[in-house]
Amino acid sequence: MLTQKLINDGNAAVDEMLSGILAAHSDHLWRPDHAPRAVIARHGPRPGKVALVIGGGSGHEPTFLGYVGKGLADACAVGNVFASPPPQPAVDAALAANGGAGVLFMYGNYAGDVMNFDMAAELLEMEGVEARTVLTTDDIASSPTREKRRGVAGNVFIFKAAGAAADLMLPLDEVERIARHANARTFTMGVALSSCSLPQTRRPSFDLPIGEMEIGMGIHGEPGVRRGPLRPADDVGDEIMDALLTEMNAARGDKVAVLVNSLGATPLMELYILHARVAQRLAHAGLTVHKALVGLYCTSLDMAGASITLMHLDDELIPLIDHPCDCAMFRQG
Amino acid sequence: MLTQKLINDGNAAVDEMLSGILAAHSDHLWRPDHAPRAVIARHGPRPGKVALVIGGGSGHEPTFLGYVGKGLADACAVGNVFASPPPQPAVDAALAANGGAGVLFMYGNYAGDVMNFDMAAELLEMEGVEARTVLTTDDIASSPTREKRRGVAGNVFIFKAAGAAADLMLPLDEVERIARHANARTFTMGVALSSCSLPQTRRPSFDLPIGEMEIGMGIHGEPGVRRGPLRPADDVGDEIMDALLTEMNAARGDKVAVLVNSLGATPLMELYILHARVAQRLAHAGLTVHKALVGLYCTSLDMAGASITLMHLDDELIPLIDHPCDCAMFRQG
Amino acid sequence: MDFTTTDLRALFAAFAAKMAAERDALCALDGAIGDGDHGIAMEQGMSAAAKAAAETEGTLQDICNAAAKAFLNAIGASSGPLYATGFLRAGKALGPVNAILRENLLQIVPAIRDGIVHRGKAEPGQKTMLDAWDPAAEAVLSGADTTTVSNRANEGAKATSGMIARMGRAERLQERSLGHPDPGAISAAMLINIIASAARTRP
Amino acid sequence: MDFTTTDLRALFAAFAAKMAAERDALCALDGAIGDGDHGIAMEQGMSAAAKAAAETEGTLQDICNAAAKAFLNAIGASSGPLYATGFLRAGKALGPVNAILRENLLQIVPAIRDGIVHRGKAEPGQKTMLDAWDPAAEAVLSGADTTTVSNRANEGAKATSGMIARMGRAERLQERSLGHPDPGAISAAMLINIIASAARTRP
Ligand SMILES: Nc1ncnc2c1ncn2[C@@H]1O[C@H](COP(=O)(O)OP(=O)(O)O)[C@@H](O)[C@H]1O
Ligand SMILES: Nc1ncnc2c1ncn2[C@@H]1O[C@H](COP(=O)(O)OP(=O)(O)O)[C@@H](O)[C@H]1O
Ligand SMILES: [Mg+2]
Ligand SMILES: [Mg+2]
Ligand SMILES: [Mg+2]
Ligand SMILES: [Mg+2]
Repeated sequence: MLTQKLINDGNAAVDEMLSGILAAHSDHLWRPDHAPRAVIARHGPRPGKVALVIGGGSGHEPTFLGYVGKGLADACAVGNVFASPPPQPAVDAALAANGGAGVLFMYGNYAGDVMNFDMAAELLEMEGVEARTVLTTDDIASSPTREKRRGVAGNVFIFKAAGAAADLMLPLDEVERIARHANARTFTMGVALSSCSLPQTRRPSFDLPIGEMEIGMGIHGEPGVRRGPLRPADDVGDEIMDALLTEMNAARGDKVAVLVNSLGATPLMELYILHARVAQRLAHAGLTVHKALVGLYCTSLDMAGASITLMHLDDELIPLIDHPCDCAMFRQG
Repeated sequence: MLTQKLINDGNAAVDEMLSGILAAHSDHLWRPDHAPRAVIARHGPRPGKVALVIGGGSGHEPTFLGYVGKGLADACAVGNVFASPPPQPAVDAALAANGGAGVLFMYGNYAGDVMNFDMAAELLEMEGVEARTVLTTDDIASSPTREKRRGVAGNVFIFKAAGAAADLMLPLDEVERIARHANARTFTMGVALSSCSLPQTRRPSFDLPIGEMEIGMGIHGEPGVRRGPLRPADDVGDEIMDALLTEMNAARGDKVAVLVNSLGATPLMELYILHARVAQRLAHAGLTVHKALVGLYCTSLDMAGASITLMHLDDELIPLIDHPCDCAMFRQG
Repeated sequence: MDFTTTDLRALFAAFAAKMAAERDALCALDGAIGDGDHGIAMEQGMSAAAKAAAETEGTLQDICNAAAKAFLNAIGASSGPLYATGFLRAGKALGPVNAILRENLLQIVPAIRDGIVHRGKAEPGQKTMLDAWDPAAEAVLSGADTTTVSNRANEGAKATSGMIARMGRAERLQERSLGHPDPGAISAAMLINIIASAARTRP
Repeated sequence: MDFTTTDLRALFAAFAAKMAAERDALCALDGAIGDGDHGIAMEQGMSAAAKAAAETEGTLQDICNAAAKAFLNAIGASSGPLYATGFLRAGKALGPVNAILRENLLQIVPAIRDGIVHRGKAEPGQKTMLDAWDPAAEAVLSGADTTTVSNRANEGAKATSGMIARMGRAERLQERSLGHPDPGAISAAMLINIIASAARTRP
């Protein structure tokens, strides 16, 4: 049996979604005629400004598209569902957003994205545009080694910090340094309560029996650290917070930004129940919550589950996280 | 088998959710010590201003709580899942938000809510506070008669218009008139692709076989107009838009506000695919989209499905819909 | 034998135990034509009412009033105001006394019925809890015995399957409500059966 | 008998047909240790490559270049750059000519392998498509016949079940990747089998 989805042709899902997004948000976003998979901010890019270009596979909405706008990303390359975009839309996005101060590509650390965006960077260099890359690697469940980790919901804070730096007209070196700094201080872990299903197959991508959960699952349904019985929200929150707090290793009195994120099908009630525990644990650890986001920020199609992200703030990151931004799906300040 | 949820004790779900909301949004919301189910806007209520008090059952987040804030509702009474709050929290909410210019209660038209809020209004009158009531009745699938219809996702626009009127310091008569006017011009219809399940039972509330959908379902899982095979998104959009456009009976050149809303588990990709069709149909009908919202605005726990709302704008409603608001889960301007 | 405040507290405890036992079944009935929560509302409401009754010193009426308030505040919903008003009327019927003749206990059935009608403005035949309370109340008023009162309630609840809802959430279903009993009528019949047993003089 | 531009177009068409037929099976394999989309990527990529090949006039190399570009632009993903680079190398190996001796077709196997290694920096044994391409390429280079080349590819793909992934999405799974074959290696073996058949001189 096919999973229940409001779609037409599964192969057309990404392009139809883009039509809908452009229809709803033409005040924030536009597309070059020749590049239907490159989406550009109407108000962000300008001469002298580093162009922050993000991107990745579809199916994570509002990541990545939703974070294109003044104060955040200047443009986005849009891939098929769970597939890195090919180099061309990344090149097109970068050229459309280019302000002459260089391009910073930022995206999650996945083999496919690295290969495609590296090709895009090579093509850009050939056009005389300097392109740097910062990979996000916030998923602590995906590897003990930071450089091997996946990029997941922490993208929101990491892109936000880099986007603010670019909006403040800092030079490419600085924006890149800040992006790396933001990434190094961001930690995420999630649990899945159901599989997701691709629009093309409409079958569960993997098998997760009722009564079980997958701890540390990736945002494309990549299996996690382990599978275990579904636990109460407080226990799930504790397991994740234990891992995050150990990794983050913050001192009492330090400040954090928190994101409690739905993987797609988990509604706000459950997120806030989880957040109640997160807030308790942070208070208990003597950490101050400078900013808390709760909602759908980085999803995995129709997967049920949630992730928790902590960004360990410092004096440099706080104003960047507080910096205003105005995107189609994320506004602040 | 129990449905997969990130909760602790089902009976505690609403109170734990409220803890999480208050923890995340203490800059927007507060609760009186004696009234844990009354949530008040930090910045909206003030002397001389009509207090807009909304409320209803939980499980529809971000409705109702998420619309409490400056420029929108002043306070909210929070019921159990899918259950009207009793009169007391509505009274407490009204008294905390009262600015001496009267109270307007607004909520969806359900037997339980009507009985409880009417009792609250009686209690308020006994305290010398004038209280009026405007029911929302936007669900065109629920009855041919406007007064018998349920209030569903159109709440967002209707509350928004009334909240703006109150924020502009209009007197109670005017705020009430505008609220009725906004309601009369708002039309919603939805489809469900799955059941939802209550945190206390964790069983599907009703049976919806794979491959079928329920057309016109209410936001508590109340069965709709009819059940039929699951259709492609464009067909679903057409069926709903046909019904809405007929009801709305607008002239070419008129302006509308649109809301494409997830019932909880349906992710943004599907909503935007649906919106692509909605935008086409509106363009074809010669209607101008003044505002488009796409996302989770009025949900039914973990139900999959979507609703479409059209508000038929006029010169009075446009500035009210554009009026700034700053709520924990909804910001504008 | 008298029906005392202790018996009244036990009556609310029996309501609570029955509603807890039937919670999921009532939710399933409500899921078919409503929003699936009737069992939860009745369980939580009666649990709160029983607790308030247990904690209340005073007359039969005091206990009913406390139970009414607790029921309402615990749940809201449709059942909350309806039963809260019903229990207030029951309290009035029992009066500010510590005991009544056990055979008079049945008088709370028409009292509760009246409260429900006052609050909900429904009429019999509209597929609501009234379709259990009303025939039972009429039986009491015509002097029927406890068994007959129970039977009328059960028959009335069962008959709601054949009705098209004209009140409450199910109203919008029109013909689709046919074939499903009204959850509020089913739980009402359960309560009436408990009242009828309590009204039988103990051996 | 020669292997002509018509045959090369047919080869890409055969790739596309096979990937379409195996789409859901490949997705299921990818679902177990990856993100469930490998069949979709291969189907869409090969369909675009076949279309580009069909529409391209010119030499064998021109056709490969067009297929490479179309494959990449249709899908991105991991498979996109890997096979695009592989097809570019295949085109170089075939050369700017309109036909080659059919027995020389097998030379595209090591060429594609080299392209994949160049782009992906993987080594054999890391549980990737290379574990099919590499043994097949080595077989070609040692002069093995088409059946042996096929067999090496199939064995290599099968052997990935016993490997712990060290590249791509499955890398993070560590031991959990054991017992599942690599979807990219399985689809690679399918492609190699098609190349091997095409390299057999027709009767
Ligand atoms: N106006 C009314 N008069 C009498 N009974 C009513 C009325 N409205 C609803 N009911 C009863 O309430 C029951 C539903 O109760 P419940 O599920 O607790 O509340 P809700 O409808 O708020 O979810 C219905 O089955 C019906 O018997
Ligand atoms: N660096 C690499 N070198 C060779 N093959 C790789 C590499 N990374 C991934 N792969 C192959 O790619 C396959 C996955 O392809 P696909 O599912 O299309 O892409 P994605 O991982 O982007 O979803 C894996 O099964 C593996 O065989
Ligand atoms: Mg992929
Ligand atoms: Mg209810
Ligand atoms: Mg109900
Ligand atoms: Mg894959």
